[in-house]
Parts: sequence; C-alpha cells; structure tokens
Amino acid sequence: MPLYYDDDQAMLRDSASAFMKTEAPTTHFREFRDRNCSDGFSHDLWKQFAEMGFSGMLIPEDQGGLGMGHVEAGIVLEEIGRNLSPSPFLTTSVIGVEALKAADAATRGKWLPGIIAGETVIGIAVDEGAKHRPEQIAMTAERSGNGFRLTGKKQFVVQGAAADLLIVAARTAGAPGETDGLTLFAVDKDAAHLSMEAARLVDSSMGAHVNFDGVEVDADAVIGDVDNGWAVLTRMLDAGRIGAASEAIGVGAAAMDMTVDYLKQRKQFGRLIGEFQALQHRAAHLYAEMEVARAAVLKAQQLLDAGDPKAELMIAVAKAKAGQAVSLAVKEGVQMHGGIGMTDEYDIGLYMKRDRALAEFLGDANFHADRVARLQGY
Amino acid sequence: MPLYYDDDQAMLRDSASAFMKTEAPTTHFREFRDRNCSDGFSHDLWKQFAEMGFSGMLIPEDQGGLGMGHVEAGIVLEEIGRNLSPSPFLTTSVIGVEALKAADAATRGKWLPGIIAGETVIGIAVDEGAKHRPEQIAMTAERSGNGFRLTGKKQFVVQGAAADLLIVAARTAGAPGETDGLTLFAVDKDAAHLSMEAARLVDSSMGAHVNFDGVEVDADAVIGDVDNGWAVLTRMLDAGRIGAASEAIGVGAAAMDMTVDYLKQRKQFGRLIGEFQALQHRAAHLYAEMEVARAAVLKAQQLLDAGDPKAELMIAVAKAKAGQAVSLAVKEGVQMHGGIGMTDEYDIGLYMKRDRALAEFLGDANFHADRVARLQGY
Amino acid sequence: MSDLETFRAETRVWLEANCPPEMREPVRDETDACWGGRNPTYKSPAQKLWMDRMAEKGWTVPDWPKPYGGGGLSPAESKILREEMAKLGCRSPLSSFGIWMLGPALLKFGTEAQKIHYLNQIAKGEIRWCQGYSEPGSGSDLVSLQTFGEDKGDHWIVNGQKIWTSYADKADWIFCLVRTDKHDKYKGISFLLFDMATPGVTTKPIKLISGNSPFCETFFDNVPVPKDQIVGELNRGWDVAKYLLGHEREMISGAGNAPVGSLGALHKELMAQDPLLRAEMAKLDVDTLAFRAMGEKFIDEMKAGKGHPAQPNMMKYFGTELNKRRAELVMAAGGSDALEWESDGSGGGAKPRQWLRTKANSIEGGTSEVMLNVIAKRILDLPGA
Amino acid sequence: MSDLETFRAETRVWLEANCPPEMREPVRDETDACWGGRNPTYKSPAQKLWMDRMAEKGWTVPDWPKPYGGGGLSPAESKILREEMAKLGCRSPLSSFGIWMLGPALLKFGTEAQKIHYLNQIAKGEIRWCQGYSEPGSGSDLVSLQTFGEDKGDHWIVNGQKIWTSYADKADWIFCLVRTDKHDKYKGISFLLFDMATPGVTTKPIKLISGNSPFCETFFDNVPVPKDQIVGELNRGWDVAKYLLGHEREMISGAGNAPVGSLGALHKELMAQDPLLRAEMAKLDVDTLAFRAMGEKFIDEMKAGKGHPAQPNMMKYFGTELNKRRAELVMAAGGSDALEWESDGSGGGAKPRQWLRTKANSIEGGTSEVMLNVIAKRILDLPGA
Repeated sequence: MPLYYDDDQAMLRDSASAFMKTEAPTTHFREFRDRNCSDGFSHDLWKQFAEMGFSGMLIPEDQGGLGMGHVEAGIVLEEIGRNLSPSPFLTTSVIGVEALKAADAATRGKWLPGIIAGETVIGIAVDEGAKHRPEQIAMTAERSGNGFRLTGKKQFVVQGAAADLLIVAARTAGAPGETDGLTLFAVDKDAAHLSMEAARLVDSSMGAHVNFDGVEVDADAVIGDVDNGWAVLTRMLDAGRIGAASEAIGVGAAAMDMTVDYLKQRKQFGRLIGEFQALQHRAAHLYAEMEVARAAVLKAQQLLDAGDPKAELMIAVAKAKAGQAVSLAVKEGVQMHGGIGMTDEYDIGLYMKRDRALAEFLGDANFHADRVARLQGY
Repeated sequence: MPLYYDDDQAMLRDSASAFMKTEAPTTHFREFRDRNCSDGFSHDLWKQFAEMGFSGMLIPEDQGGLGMGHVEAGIVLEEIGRNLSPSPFLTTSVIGVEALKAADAATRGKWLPGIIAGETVIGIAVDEGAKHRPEQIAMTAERSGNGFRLTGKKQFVVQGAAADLLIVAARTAGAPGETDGLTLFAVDKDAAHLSMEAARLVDSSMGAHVNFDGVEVDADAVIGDVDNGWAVLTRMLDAGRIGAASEAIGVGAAAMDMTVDYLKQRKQFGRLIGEFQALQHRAAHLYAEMEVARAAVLKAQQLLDAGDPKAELMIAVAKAKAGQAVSLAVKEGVQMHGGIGMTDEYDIGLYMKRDRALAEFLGDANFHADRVARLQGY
Repeated sequence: MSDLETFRAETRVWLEANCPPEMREPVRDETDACWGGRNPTYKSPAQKLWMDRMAEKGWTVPDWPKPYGGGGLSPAESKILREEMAKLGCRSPLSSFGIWMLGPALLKFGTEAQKIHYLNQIAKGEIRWCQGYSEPGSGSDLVSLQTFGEDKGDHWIVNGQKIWTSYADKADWIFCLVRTDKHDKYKGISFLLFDMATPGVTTKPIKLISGNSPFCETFFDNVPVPKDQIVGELNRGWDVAKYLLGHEREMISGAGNAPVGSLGALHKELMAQDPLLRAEMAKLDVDTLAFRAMGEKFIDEMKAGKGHPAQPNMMKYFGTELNKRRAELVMAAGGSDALEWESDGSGGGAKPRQWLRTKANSIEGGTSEVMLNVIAKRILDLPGA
Repeated sequence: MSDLETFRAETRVWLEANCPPEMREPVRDETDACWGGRNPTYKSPAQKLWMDRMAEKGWTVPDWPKPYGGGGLSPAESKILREEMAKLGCRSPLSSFGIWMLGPALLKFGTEAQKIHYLNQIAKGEIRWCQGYSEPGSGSDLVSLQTFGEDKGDHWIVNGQKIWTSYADKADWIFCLVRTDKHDKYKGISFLLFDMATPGVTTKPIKLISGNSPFCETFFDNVPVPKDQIVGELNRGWDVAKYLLGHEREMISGAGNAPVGSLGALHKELMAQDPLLRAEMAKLDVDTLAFRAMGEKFIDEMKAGKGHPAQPNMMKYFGTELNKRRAELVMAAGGSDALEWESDGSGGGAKPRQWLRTKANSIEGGTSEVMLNVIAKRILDLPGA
C-alpha cells in the first residue's frame, strides 16, 4: 500500500476538514471554554459527528458502522486537532470502540447503537498515577457473587464526567508491575459506589478522578478474558495512542501554518520577520520534523489496519515522534509570535495547551521512546 | 574568591599562551603526527615545560614544586588545548602528581624529581573496558610474598608507551561493581611480565593496552591504603577530569575563534557568510554554551583547591557541560567551514578529533551527567 | 577575624533573629511577592514585618548608597549578604521594577535631586513603578516607537500607546520612552517619569494564556509631564533605555538568584521508572549548576568592571531558555496532575500556569532572537546589518 | 495470484538462486562497493558475479527502460524488487554516480542518441562518472562558477578548476557545469560531458580528516569538448543541474536505502550501564524508524507524481543530520575502542574514519544550510532574498 491517501481517503479528509472548519472551529472551542461547560463539548456537535458517519466509522459494517480503519480515523482526528474541535470522538469512537470489538455480542448490542447515533460517550479508566503506566495498575476486581467487585481509583479519565460507559482496566490477579492478571470491564457510569470528581484541564478539556468504592458488576461486564486482558488492553491503548498522535499532528500542523503565516505579515526593523534567515531555518527545520512525524503516524496506521505485528513498534515510534515534533511546533509558534503569542486573544497559545494534554495522554514521548528501546530488546 | 583570574593567574595565562603559541602550535603537532612518532610528543618540549615550571606546578613547594592549584593547572591545560600541544602534562603533572600526593615519602622521593625536571612520564591505568567505569575494575592484585602480584588488562592508557611509571588501580578485595576493595599502585613500566601494545588514537595521541601477566610489586608500591583506594582513586580521577575539561575548553575556544574568523572572511552569494543571520544565531548560541561551560570549570577548580566537599559534584557538572559545549563547538566549526573543514589541510578537523578523545577520557558527558544525578540522589 | 568575617557573622545573627520563618520559603510566583506601592498589599503580617525590617537597614537595596535609602554595602559585603540569605532561604523582601530597572538607571543618569527623591521612595517600597517601552508596532524593533511628547514650554503633552507594561494597572508611576524629536530615530527619544494618576492615562489588562494578566495596554491621551521629570538629556533617552535594558536582562536571566534545587531529586521514585525523563533531569541539573556558576562569575566580573558589557544579553538568553526547559520538565514530571487547571488538588492550576508564564521569559525584555543578534554583533563582532 | 504477487514470488526465487551469500552483507563503506568503470576492480569473484547477473537482467537500474539497459519495471515492481532485496539483505550490485545522478538527468534532458549511448554504458557499469560542479569560490553559491568554455565552432575549449569532484582520479568521464556565456549568471551555464582522459585534464586528490581522499581538485587546461557532448540546450545547463541536484539530494538522504538496524540493540549490555546513552539510542531509533517511513512515503509520492518537488531538500537535510547523529552514537558506544585509528583490533580505525566521513554528508550535494534555505523559500514560501 503506498504511503499516501488514496482517493477515498482524500475525499474523507476534504469533508472532515470542511465539517470541522464550519461546525467546530476554534471559535466554537472558545465558546465552550468561556461558558465553563462542565462536559467540555457540545452534545449537538456530537450528533452531527454521527450524521457525518464519523462516530461509528470504526465499527464493522455488519454491526451498523462504516467498517473503516485507523488511517481514516486518523484523518478525522487530524482535522479535530487542526480546529481544536471539542468532542468525545477519540475516547468513544476510537478507543472505546476498539475495546468493545473484544466484547461479547450482548455488550456490543447494548452500546454500539448509541455510539453510532452520537448519543453515547465513553470514558477510558486506565491511569492510576500521574504518569501512564498501565502495567502498574493496582485497582482490584475481586470475584463477588456472579460477578466482580471493583475497588480503587482512576485518574485522567478524559470526558469522564460526560461518559455513559467507562472502560475500566483492573487487576483480577497478580501484582502491580505484572502484565498478567489484568481484566477489562465495561462499567455503567451510573453504577452504585462509583463517584467522580471532574477537573478542568489546561486545554479546557475535562478530566475526571473516578473512585470505585466496591462497585459491583456482572460477569458479562468483562471484555475479553479474565486475567488475560493485557493483549486487549494494549490493542485498545495502541488505537488511542496512534489516534492521539494523529490529533497531535493536526495541532502541530495548524500551529506551524499559523506561524508561517505570521512570519509573512509581521514587520520589524522595516522587514517582514519571515525574511530573517534565523527564523527561516527554524521554520524549515520544523517543517522537516513535522513531515517525518506525519509519515511515521501514517505508516503505523497502515500497519495497524493490516494487522501487521510490526504495528506495535511503529505506534510507539509515531507517538514518540509526534510528541516531540508537535511540541517543537507549538513552542516555536508561541516564540515566533512574540508578545501576542502570549495573549489569550490569539489562538497559538490554545494549541500549546492542547498539545500538552495530548502529549501526556496514553504515554508521553519519553514513555514511547523507552518502549521502542524495550521492543528493540534493550 | 571571585570567579575570575587574579593578577598572578592572568600572568600565568599570558606566559602559558605565549609559550604554547611559540613552542608547540598546531604546526608542531602536525610535525609529530606526520613523523609517526611512537611517543606522540617531543621529549625536548617536555623539558621546556619543566623550564617554565609547568611540570611540577602542582607539587608542594617543600617537595620542590610550585605548590599551585587546579585553577593554575587548568590555565596551562586550556592553552595546551588551544594549540593542540602534545605533551604528557595531564597524565603526569596533574593526574600522576595528584596520586603521588597520597604516596609515602620514599615513592614521592623516587618519582617527583624526575617529574619536576621534565624527564619522567606517567601513564594512568584505570580503564579495562571501552567505557570509563572505575567501580567495575576487575584486575586483581593478590598478596604475594612481601608485596602483590597484579594480573589483568588495562586499556586507554594515554602516553602508556612513553611512560616510566604507571599508576594502576587494581582489586585487592571485593568484586567488580564494588567501590570497596580497590588499591592504587605505582608500577615501574619496566617491571617483568608487563607488556604493552600501543595504538595511535584518532587525535594522533598514543593510547596503550597494558597486559599485567602476574606482575610482582613490593608492598611500598601501594599508594594510600590497601582495599580502601576508592577515595584516593576518585581524587586522582577528579583531578584528571577537571583537567581534561580545561583542555577541552581550550579546544572549543580555539575551534570557536577560528570559525568566527572564517565567518568574517568567506564570501558566498556576494556576502560574508557571517552576515547570514542563521549562522550568527548559531555562533551566538555556541558562545553562550562555551561561556557557561567555562564558568562551571573554573568554579569546580576553585572548589577543588579550597578542599570544598561540593567539588565532586561540580567537577561532574563541569566535565559534562564542557563535553557537551565543546562537542557543539567542533561540530559547528566543521560544518560552518563547509568543504574545507573536511580537509586535512585545515586545522578545524584536528580540533574535532582532539575533542573526541578528550570527551571520552575519564568519563564522557553522559557518564558525568549520570553521576550528577546520582550525587543529587536519583 | 577580618572585617568581612565579622560582617558575615553579624549578618547571620541578624537574619536569624529578624527574618520570620514564613519569609524563609521561596516566592511561589509573582503574586506571592511583596511589591510595595502607595497602596501596598501584604500576604501576611510576616511579609510586612520582613519588608519593614529590611528597609530600615537599607537592605532592600544593599549596595545603594545610604543617602538614597540603600545599605551602603561594598560588593564583597553584598555578596556575603546574598550568600547568608541564601543559606537561610530568606526571600527577597521587595520585588520592584524600581530596584531592578529604574534604580540603576537613575544612579547613572539621574540628577542628585532625582536620586534623593526617587531612590529613597524605591528603597522603601513607597512607589510601585512600571515600564513604558514596547508599542504594538515596536516590539523587538523598539526604537521605532511612536508615542510622542509635544514640547509645551515647561511640560510635554504625551500621546500614544504602550503595550506589555507590567502591572500598569497596579503601578503608581511609569518610566516611559517618548519620542520628542521625529527626525532622528535614535536621537529623538527621551526617558520620562510620570504619575499614572495623571489625567489622560488609562490602562487595560491583557489576558494571557496563563489566565493571568500581569501586563497591560496603556494609553496616553494628552498627558502633561513636567520638564523636570526627564532622566538624562533631552533626546538622549535611548542611552538610558539601553543601560536599563542591560539591567532588565540581567534580572530576567536569574543571575544571582537564590539556588534552585534539583528537580530530579524531587521525583526520585518517578526517576527510577522513567529513564528518559531521568536523563533529561540529569542534563537539566548539569545546565542549572553550570549556569549558577556562570551567574556568580557574571556578577563577580560586573562588580569588578570586568566582563563584556554586552554579557547580560547572553545571560538573559541562556537563563530564560533554561527556565523554560525547567518548566517543561516540571510538567513532564507532574504528568496528568500537572494538567489540572481548576481543581482542588492542583492549587488552582499553579503548575500549568507557571509553565505558561515562563514562555514569556524569552520574549519580555528583548526576545531570545534579539539577544542572539546582540551577541553576534557586539561580542562576536560578526558583520552585517 | 495477481501479476504483482507472481512477480514477487519469481523475484524472490531468482534472488535466492543468484545472489551470492557474500553479497547479502551490507556494504561496509565506499571502498567495499563495486563502482564499475573501464578498469573495474572487484573485491571478490562474488562481487563480479552479482554485478554481471544483475546487469544482464537490467536490474542495476530496474526502472529504466529496457532499450537503455534498464529492467523496464513499473514503480510497483521496482518497489517489490527493493523489498525482496532488503528481505534477503542483498546489496546493490553497482554504486554509480551515473545511476544516481547523471542517468536521471539524461532520461529527462538527453537526446535519444545520448540516452542509448550513455545510459547503456551506465547500466552495465562500463563507464565510471564523476561530477564537476563546485569550484573553490563557488560552494553553496554554485551559480557563481567561473570555469569557462570558449566556443570554437564544433567544440569548446574548457579552462578552469573544479573541487570536490568525487573519485575524479578514478573516473572515466565527467559531467561538468561550464560557463558558456559570461553575461547571465543563471542562463550562461551549460552541462557538458567529457572524457577524463582528454589532454589537459589533471586531478589532485584532497586528503580529508578521515585520512581518505574520496574527492579531488580537478584542473582543465585547454580541454577540447565536442559540441554533441552537451546535455540540454546551450546556456540552459542550470536547469539540468538543478534537476540532477534533486536526485543527488535524494540519494544522499538515504531514502529507500536498506533498513538500518537498531544501534542500541547492538549494545545491550552497555545500555544497561549507561542510562543516558540508552536514552539517546532510544531517540535515535525513534527518528531512524520514523525517517524510514518518511523515505518510503517520499518514494511512493515521487513515483506517483505527488509530493512537493522541493521535498528532496528536506530529505537530504534530515537524512544527513540523522546519519551524523548515528555516527556520533557509534563513537559513544565504542568508547576508547572506537578512538583507535591505527591498531589491529580496530580494522584500521574503521569507526572513527566512518564517523569523520559522515561530517561531509551535510556539506556535499548542498549544505544543510542551503537545504533549509530552499525549504523556507520553495516549500514554506517565506519572503526575502
């Protein structure tokens, strides 16, 4: 498969781009931010995502979705990133759907229609500390009656406050640090003994701390196999990681574009600042970094869609590279905008904040570079 | 003490500078290199070092030396670095002398006069693998009769081929990885069962592999205490590390100066290339890095001379920072010289090679940054 | 005991007796500091006590002459005071653009009357100053400024607009660059002082990405400024401005600041789990400790009249870039905790707000790019415009 | 099975049967490759066998048309051949500036007669070419070149000096930029081909810091060049040169090269002891694997006529900087072993010499600075000279 978008994919990009620019540009983001909306996104917009076919795009056709792949999801996510469009698309339609693919028919039947309709929102409850360390999960799920009893705390549950369904990783056996003994659960947000404290994050998205104080779930809440959840958890996380990388690429591309534009407008010392060679070289270097990061992301998505075992390594490469390149893009963006880059009035700072949250989500560049080293055997 | 040279130190710098420029400039270096001299330096020059008072500058006055400190040794080393002057000054007059300070009067009486006279050369035999890992020393020194029997291999023994005396670190107890159980020995190069294989290094200096195949030494060859050599070894190595950092600063400063000069001479596109802002900014950044590295080196030397316990941390900082900044200086130097920077005819490449060897000597920038982290408790 | 040793011993005793425990904590951020002014606000009684005691000894400005409200200390004594304050962790009693910026300029360019009047006010924290330099079209290219002072005999009438005036909405007076001659770009600027309560002065805070508003837009609509409120000669204000910028850059560089601890050491457990972050922390420690040595060397050289006069530009460049890097690593070590902007556990998002605040360091007081230009031209003597 | 699948299966079988085991090792350095020429040297019989077998199939240049000595493969087939060769580790049978640089230029600008004549020679490795571009005063500013060809009716008489002519002392022919009109900087250059054995051509190897001499100074003293040995139109050689530079940059970038293994994985034990080096190795792996994806994307886009035409400049910039970084880490991992320049264990100082060789990567074929200029101007459309 050649490493560029085919005609269908290019069409999808055009329509996703037009949609986000029209329906959810940065002004839309600002509106929701300034209104202090507790969900952090518009449920109306989420319905429009459904009308566009985005919300169920990864769901197989025989289950009512479009049966598309991660390249296509990445196309939508990149446009989301470019426009800072607030939505539960990544957690719901990418990560949540990837997890539900491993669930039984009853569970799928219960949740997929709502996702396709843009009515259901999913939150992902994996992290327990400030840094993403999935093998360190300590939260317990003890056998109890016909099901399990979940006890522990989760944090950085993005869109947790608005979620209807939580995908929860808990330990049914083993000890923190072990990859064996983990199990994935689909937990209704309204379950008894489940409480939540929402926190507005730096990018105005909503994260939540979730407290499981002996939450009882039935056995059919299990996704995949008991004790052997690491593989399905990794698949779910990897879908989220490469999705976050795509969204980050959109953030970085928009930051770079608006910065290059600014270089062509702002005058100092009687010249456009884009004439200054030092800035030209930095912009050109940034362009190279962004292009390489973009290639890594697309390659990883193609491998993932092809079921290639090399996808895992390439996803780690892509998340690490996108993290580093996009961080450079927003830093250079703010610095080259000078004083106005520091103001809330200009958009460039919003991109810096969004990058910060995306970079941290499901493992930062250091986490993934370390993972690359481990996968290479050192 | 203020962090700049006092009047005496400034005078020393002027005389060391004039001496190296006149007696041992890069043309002198090239002469010795092209002649394929097996020692890698001129014994006549080493005598001149003695006449200048340099060779015994760190030896206490009551033992015939000048009783100066590491700030002063650093002044001489920086000028050596600037001119690529080949000499056994660092291994003999700095590292060797620092070790001999812990030796008994007989040992000192045997070797110090020759050092002061510029007749004796010392080699330092610590490393056993390709990387500097002193706590990993495996070479054994077993008790044997009235003394010890040394068995093992050393490498990167700079000036080893020309040395009269080797300072050897060996294990009298404990296992590799432990700092306890090490002992320092003064070993005559002509001892039986000691063999050597010299290798010309990238910077045309001579390193040696030394083979100790059951070398017998008397008990009075021990420097310091048996089994408790780590402290004196560290002191000796730290003297060498900060000395190497000073020499590196000279290498970097010369590389930077000749590069800035070149920027003022070479024309392309009808302009001096020093007018191009991208190169200006890179040169200015390099200047900042070099200034900061220089300050760290001087601070470490002052702390060392004052017997301040913070010296150990600051020496690690200085070796790490000098390693990084000087590496930048020579890389930028070669790149900004363009094609001619790649030719053997121009000096800039010689500085890149010298930096490479100095950076590796007694721990590279990564080794010392890691040491900083450990000393800070993480 | 030498005089200096005696001074050190006495200073330590005095600080131990007089610095309240609450004032031995580092200043958390700009809002945690004492800024003085006509209507001063103190975060605690201890803050006021510490300010009063230090001002009484002249130690808000230890090396200014005593007649101007300073402590009259020699360079060596100043260094000892700094060292002893650092050892106890004593914070600076007063944060003030008057001390950092205007004061040094007045000491060099002011008349004796101006020095007596303004410097004493600054030393005692009675007047809070702000800076009127940048304009919307004149950022890095400061000398293109357009704010104009029309000569009206015994006063000027000033019209124009400034931007990035720090805390202008809280300041009592402004030191301001005003064009008094439209014909010469450099030699047509004067350095004026005036009261922000003068009719015609209005300010409008600028909301920043950190959510705070430490800067304002400031508008001058026919503001009268008496002729004796000029520092230096008419139309030679650029000399004053450049001199002052050097001090501002020195200040922003963090040279001579209290020591900053190892960030890696604060996160030992994480360091064991995150080897790549640990590597960055180690390199940060190397650069932090090396730059601290550079700060000490820089101050020693400046006090001794050694060192290149353009060196503050290097300090400003390196110090602010390092500070940004540190803030990035604070965020990385903080993980998702440090993303929280509004939550109970996050202190109102202190970490992310501080992180965003540092991004201004390499812009305010001359961008890193301008610093590099100056180093290239004035220190390395590279050719070109 | 689709046609492509069949092609893949047949190719694999053929390679397995025909590629000698010795030719399934990576090329160690430039001297280890087969360069062809009038007086070819082969390091082993296997090298000659591999060269002959591949040339017979036209697979020294698989995507050139068959009449010109190529394999006539489609882009998809070429990619399959590349992939299958990579899987078996087959090295390229022939290293040749004719293939990488002159060939593509001839395919685009040559006459049919030139194509038949020169391309077949190149494909079969019969003529070894060198490049005459840079001059002592014309490096990055190539278009300022001074070598002059005087019109003598049916031939030119060329006088001047070139520098950085790769292996000019070993080359049979040169493709050379020559000024044929002194009045127009750009439109006064012609692209000439001539035999290095022509009287008046002399070469002088340049000793490099690596100790090797892959480049020469080349002098032309009244060298006659027949008029049919021009590529493209008279005085329009700059168009040919620019096109060729794009291919050179693509080649130097390493795009499409055989995969490069993980350097960290080669030093597992050291990685456990040297956490900071391990961190750099991890980041190198990230960039290496990401750039490999970029190389694949770049080639796919180029073959499909997509992608920005100036993209080779980006590839050249990133690829050569990455290669230098890799060489630095080879040195760091090698420690004092890798410092040895002349010793038994060091293979004649292979590592340090290769390290120094990489420093030329970001200079030859257009410096990194020129690449960044081109990206800024042609891709980002930034203003200015």
